[in-house]
Amino acid sequence: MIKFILIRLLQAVPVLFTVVLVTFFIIRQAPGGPFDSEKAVSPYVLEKLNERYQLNDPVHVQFGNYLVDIIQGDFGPSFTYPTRSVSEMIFTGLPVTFELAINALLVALLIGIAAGLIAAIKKNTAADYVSMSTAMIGICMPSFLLGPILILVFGIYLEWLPVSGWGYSDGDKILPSITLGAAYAAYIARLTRGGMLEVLGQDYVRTARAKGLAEHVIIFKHTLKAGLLPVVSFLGPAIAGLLSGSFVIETIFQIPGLGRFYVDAAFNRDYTMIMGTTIFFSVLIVAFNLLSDIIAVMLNPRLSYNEEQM
Amino acid sequence: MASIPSTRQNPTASSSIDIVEGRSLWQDALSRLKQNKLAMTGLYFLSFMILIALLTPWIAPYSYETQNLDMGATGPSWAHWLGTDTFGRDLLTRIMYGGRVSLMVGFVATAVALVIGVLWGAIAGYVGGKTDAIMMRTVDILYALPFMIFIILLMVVFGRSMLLLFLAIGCVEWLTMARIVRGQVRVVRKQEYINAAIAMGLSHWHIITRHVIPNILGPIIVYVTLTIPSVMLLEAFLSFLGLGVQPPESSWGLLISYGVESMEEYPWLIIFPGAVLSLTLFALNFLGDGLRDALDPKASKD
Amino acid sequence: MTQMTQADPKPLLDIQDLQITFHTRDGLVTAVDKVSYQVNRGEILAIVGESGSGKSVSCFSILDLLPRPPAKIEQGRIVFDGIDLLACNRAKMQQIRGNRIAMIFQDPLSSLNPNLSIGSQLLEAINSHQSKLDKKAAKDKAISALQEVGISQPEQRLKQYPHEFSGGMKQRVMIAMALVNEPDLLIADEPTTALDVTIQAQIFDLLKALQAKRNIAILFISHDLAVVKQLAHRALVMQKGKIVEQGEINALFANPQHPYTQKLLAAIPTSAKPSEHKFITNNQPPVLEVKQVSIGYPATKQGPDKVKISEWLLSLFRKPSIQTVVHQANFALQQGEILGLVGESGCGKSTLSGAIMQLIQTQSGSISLNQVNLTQADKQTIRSSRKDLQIIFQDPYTSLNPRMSVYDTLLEPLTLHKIVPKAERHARILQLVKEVGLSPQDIRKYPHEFSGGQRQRIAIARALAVEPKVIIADEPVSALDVTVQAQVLNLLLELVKRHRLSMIFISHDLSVVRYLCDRTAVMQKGKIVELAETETLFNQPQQGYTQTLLAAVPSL
Amino acid sequence: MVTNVRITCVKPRERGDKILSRGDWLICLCLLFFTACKPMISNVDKAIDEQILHFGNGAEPQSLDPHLATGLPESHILQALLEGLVGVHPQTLAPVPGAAKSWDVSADLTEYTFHLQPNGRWSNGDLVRAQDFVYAWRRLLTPSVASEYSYQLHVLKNAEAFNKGDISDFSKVGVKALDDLTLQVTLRAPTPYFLSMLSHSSTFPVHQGTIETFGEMDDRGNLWTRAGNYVGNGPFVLTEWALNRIIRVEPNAHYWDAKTVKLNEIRFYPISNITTEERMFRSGTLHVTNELPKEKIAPYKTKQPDRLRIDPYLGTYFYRFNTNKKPLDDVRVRRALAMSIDRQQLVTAVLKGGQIPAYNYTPPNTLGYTPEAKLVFDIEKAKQLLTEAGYPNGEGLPPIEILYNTSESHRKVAVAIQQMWKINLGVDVAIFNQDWKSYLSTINNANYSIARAGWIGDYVDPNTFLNVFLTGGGNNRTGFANSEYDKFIQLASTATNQTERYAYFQQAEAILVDQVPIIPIYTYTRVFLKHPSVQGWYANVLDRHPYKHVYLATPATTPSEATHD
Repeated sequence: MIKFILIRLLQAVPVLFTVVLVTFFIIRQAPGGPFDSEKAVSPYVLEKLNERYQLNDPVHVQFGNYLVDIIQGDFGPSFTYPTRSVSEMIFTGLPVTFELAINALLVALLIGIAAGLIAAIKKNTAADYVSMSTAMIGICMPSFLLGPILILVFGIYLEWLPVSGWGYSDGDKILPSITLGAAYAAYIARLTRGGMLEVLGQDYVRTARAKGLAEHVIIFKHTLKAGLLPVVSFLGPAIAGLLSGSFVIETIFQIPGLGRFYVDAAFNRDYTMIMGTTIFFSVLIVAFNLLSDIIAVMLNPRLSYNEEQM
Repeated sequence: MASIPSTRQNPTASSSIDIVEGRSLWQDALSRLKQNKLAMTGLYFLSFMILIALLTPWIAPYSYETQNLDMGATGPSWAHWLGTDTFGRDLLTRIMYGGRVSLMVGFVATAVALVIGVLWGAIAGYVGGKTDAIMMRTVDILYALPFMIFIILLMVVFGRSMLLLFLAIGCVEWLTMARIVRGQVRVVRKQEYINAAIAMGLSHWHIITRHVIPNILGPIIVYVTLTIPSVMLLEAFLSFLGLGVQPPESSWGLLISYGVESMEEYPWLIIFPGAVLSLTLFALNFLGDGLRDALDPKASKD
Repeated sequence: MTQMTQADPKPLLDIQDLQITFHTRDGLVTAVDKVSYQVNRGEILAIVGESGSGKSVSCFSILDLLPRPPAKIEQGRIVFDGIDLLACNRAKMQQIRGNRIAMIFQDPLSSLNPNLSIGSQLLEAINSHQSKLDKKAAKDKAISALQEVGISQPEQRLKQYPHEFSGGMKQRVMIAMALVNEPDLLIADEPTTALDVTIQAQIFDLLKALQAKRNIAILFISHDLAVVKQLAHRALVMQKGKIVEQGEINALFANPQHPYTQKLLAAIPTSAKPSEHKFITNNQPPVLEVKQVSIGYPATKQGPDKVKISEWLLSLFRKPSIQTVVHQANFALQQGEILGLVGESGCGKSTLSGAIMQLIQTQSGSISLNQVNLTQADKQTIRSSRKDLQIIFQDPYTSLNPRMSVYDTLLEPLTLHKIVPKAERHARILQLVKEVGLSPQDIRKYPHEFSGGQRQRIAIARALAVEPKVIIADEPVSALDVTVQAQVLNLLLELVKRHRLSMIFISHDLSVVRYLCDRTAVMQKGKIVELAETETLFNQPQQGYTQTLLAAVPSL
Repeated sequence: MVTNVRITCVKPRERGDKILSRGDWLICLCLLFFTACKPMISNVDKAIDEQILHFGNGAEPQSLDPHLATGLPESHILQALLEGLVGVHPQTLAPVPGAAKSWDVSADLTEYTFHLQPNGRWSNGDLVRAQDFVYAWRRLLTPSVASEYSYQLHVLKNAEAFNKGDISDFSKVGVKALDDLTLQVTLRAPTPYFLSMLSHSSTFPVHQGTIETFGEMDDRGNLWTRAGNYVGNGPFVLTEWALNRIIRVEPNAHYWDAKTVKLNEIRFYPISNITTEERMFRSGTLHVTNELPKEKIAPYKTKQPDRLRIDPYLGTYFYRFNTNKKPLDDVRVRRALAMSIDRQQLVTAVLKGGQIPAYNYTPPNTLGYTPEAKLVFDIEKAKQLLTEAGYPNGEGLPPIEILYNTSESHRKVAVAIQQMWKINLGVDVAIFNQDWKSYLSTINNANYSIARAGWIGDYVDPNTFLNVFLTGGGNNRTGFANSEYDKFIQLASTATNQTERYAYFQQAEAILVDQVPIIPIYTYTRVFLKHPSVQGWYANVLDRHPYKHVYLATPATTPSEATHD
């Protein structure tokens, strides 16, 4: 197990390096610079600014310096927010985005697995069709539509829940979590249904019945674990998607997360911030893919680590 | 042998059915598909939408761009069945024209993703070992690169064209496709008929295209039906950023995202485009599920 | 055989007029057609029949294990110890299952939940019926149950998962699990079909011993008459959902009444190879020569869980150590010869066949086909050599591409190796199909529409399509019913003769080997321990291991 | 849950009975959870008692350092934290005493002497001295600080040279502390709008000691602007700055006019999405929004007019022509395009926010100046011009594109104008958008044909608008070069007499209208929402709302704002 993790960690090094390298060079190809603004900046001021942020050096020198800096843990100052360091902004935004993603994931798992289970157990009944159709709507309903609808219903008309914020008042985490989790709940419902149907057809389920086990024991003890394998392997990409897809939710609900910084940084050509957030997100993506593989291995004692080094 | 109709064997296998001659897997699938009412309904609906999209320039009740600013947004009426937007343009016409863009983007971009993703994933999963590791880590890298910068660069380097939009979306969507395909191929790779094919002396390319890919069509089709709507929405986002459709042209995704802005004041602007997209999605989904079953010769009735 | 224990006035299980149908998309299929039989206390009743004869379906219905729909019990009664099982509600059925009536299944591989430890699967069986037992007592009970079926170190093994057990051990676990609640009736659904012959003998001994000790009734389902004769008191013969004959075991075997029973009995290969099939030409160079071949897999490295991480990291850069599974195998195959390769599962025979097919890399030694050394050959040579070397796999279910019709499956090699001109392909396919005994109408069907035997015929046709010189048959009949087995064996013999083929026939079933092979090699733990003319080997086995194998073969 | 097991005599067809009941149970739990939520008490409900103003402030401020800040969100906060020499009257924007209690102006209008408030203090209790202003202005002009707003002080003698690094001796720049409370400023030319400029945040003082405690003077990353560190001389002090979340300010006890301050706290919320902002306002989270989505204007007009504010604003929305690009190098084409936009319809049917159709560049009544030259809406004339240029009915016209930076409202304007040109002139133009920085890059490289633009005045004077189109000006970006125009602007900058100045401006403006390097479209208004309980807040063209006059009260107690003050 540790070997498997170590190999994957070793593989992560060239992955991250390539991400850093490619990102570093392509962001400088995007038109417009970090200091362009509507009211033209005088050439001599611009010169001073570029000098201040070492943007006058040849790009490979800049890259070398940057590498040395990040190895020392210094991600540099943000260009857009001159008094903020990239690390500071990431560590302010990341916990929020992370919490949002985890909450959304919990919502998605709770709703998705429940719906998928019902659909699988009551296959080809009304319950199956209803939950799967709902799941389909969940998949196609974009969050920029679902969010405002939830806000209008629960926030404005019913006045049950706050319309914005994150941890500022009671219950303001509910709507964003549901909005972000909805599409994933739908995916998980489909995966759960498929996985459960597959497992419910296995011979050992018949064995369990022949042993005289109660039906709920069969479902929860014998089939759930294997039936949820597809869900588990989906978790890694899902968390990665939740993290990087959170910016729409963060904008709609006015949540101070990292997703907004990431998108804003791209639009502001805030080079250091783009680099910092990209590195963080790619570390997270790599980590969560690894984590979901580890969980998959733990859930399935037969999977050999050597074979599934991916 | 136990004759329980388990996953392995169908009790009807031995009981002879009337034999149909001269059919390939696809022809066979088609005849199976025809028996699936839900899937056929989906197929008819999609065909209807595509037909409408093709005929739009001749059958649209109004011009999609002519404005009536003084009239502005009005609800459904006899003159305008689905109402008008804030510029006083007929919504039905705009949905019809939007369908041309959305359906094309949805299908073409998904096809791009499909081709790249399936080949990439199949090769990685089939070859395995270091090749697999390198190919899948490449996917990881592409996942991690900042998408927004990528889009901005595309616009600058290549300008604004629909072709580019397809490519851009396809290039994003193929990553997940490749992952799914790879996982499936790893399973199929272990089946004996692959060894049999190797023993036969078939080339690896032939094995991948004729033996591996046909056997992972199920998950691929399901994923494709989920990708098409997300591609349509992604198109709206990219068009909003300036890559792709430019006003006064529109697409379903754009109509929806504009509709959201005024969903309280002019609800029909979100309801109708949303309904059309949802119906298409449902149709796609039913068709996808039906196709998956039809392409699997041993799928039972469920 | 053994005398019957004193019969109760009332049978333990009484099945009357049972009729079961399946509603499929191709219409209504009657699987069990008005079947009636009884099982008495302390009796072993065998149900014999081929696949699809309805023997398993009728037994599964006893415990309500049939998926409904598509299955439907049209009529009949199943009374167990005075309880009408068909009228039981679910809770009551759960009390009977595993408690009064237990069941073991054909394939121990898939019948145990791979995700739960043996212990937890055993304990839940105990706990669901003996709720009064405390944790400790339940565990003791589980341990003693494992001990009873002959599993050593039961305490440690409780924590292990099914994949850590061999096939025979798994079946022992299944038996332990079935008997742990001391049921009155044990239903055994072909419990040894998937096992090696020596293991099968052990399992039967175990079942007999347990049955005698506890005086339970056993309903034993099998397609193998030799097995049934050894074990059962009484037997029913089923065909197409109907019971065609039943009676006391010795009487049944001595004097079969129904033609079907006679056919079953006749199908068992007991004789030596018919002499008209021997046509070895010894004075030519061998077609295939295996010299000093050793094959190994990279050993699974110890993870750093067990060694120091630093040492482990270093080991990553060293060459992996090799675990050898085949040691210096030597043999030569003459044209027209059938060479048998027998041994228990895991002895390396399939690995060796894989190496000959160039699907697995050899470590050392040479494999020459027509004097061309394939281990040293380039890709092109290997590719062209494949035309002369074909393989038939053991499992006809996974060896055929499920998405390819028979026609496409057979067309592929014809196109690839350009065996016949394009215009003649269709005719050739029909000819191949006919040759393996399939109907020309079948060519557009898909593998799942065929029975196991038919599928194996397709696989044979596919191998024949390229007109090879050597065919490796890797246990081609072990998954087939006995009558089908005989047909396929005869087909193979016929084809070898007609096409002047050479064949390596891999099997664990010695009677089959005897019927088919000119010479036989015995493999044990990766080594060929004995190689001789088949009859010589059977009559005067030199090695102890060969003797053990021969002794374990059930005979009529 | 276990009690839910159903024991029935039905054959076990439905294996899921129990599971479904678990599902039901879950749904019930969720419903229970939602129904347990009670209607909430909003910020606004509590605010009158607390005297806390909740302020929607647009984007997250980039910096609260007056020398680095460039945008409006920063300015809104800096107006609370710092105070310039001269303040503005909340209604008239006339200069009122700020950090300076009074000032004298020399006869040639080039020398100002400011007398500082004798009890003006920093929030740490230090006296606000004339030297603080000298320090602040030196910092603004120091090249290594690279302040983007340093040009604001270029009206000072030698300031531009110092800023460019041509001279390094700051004593040559026209600002001097005569004593602790007297500041003398020398301008390079008479600048009638100088006092108005002093209410701009870039000219605000900074506390030298604080800056030097936290870093170098020219360190852009200097942490003196953080809550807890910040020392200002404004009516409020910074108490919290949570990134992307909130900025809180509370009254400054040392402020010289502390008795006027009525609010207990102002909370600035950075809100990037205006739809979200509107919903926050509606749910009672905000008193004041920064903007309002266009779709919402009509509903508020009819349902809650007391919450809708449409204030005049000193800014013009216009389209730039790339005058070097065919066919727009032909003034007749430009004029034809400019004349065929129905601005009135655009304003009423598309924008709906009370904007004023603009037929010339400088907004009307900018400090008494209203341009006389006017474009007209005349389709016939436009068609004729286009025919004269060789493109009758738009035939043969090289492709033209309208470029705008990605935004809903710019898109709407562009779509409407595209149609107007098509219908009125038969001209087909494409429209496309780019993200902000790409858009800037495109227009800076003159890589466009027509581009959307806007200009907001820094101070109330026509000069802030008209000097944009000087030949080679950094903000010109149209390729427009007209020596006569340059001459009039130059003349205006040295004129001492306002009438004379405005006459020059009128002539310059006439050239602009004649040559049409730009199409003026409308004069901005600020459309936003304000809760009726916010008092002491008045409409003005610079969007300045001195917070010391703002307070919260139920509207009933103060019948109308007009009677107040």
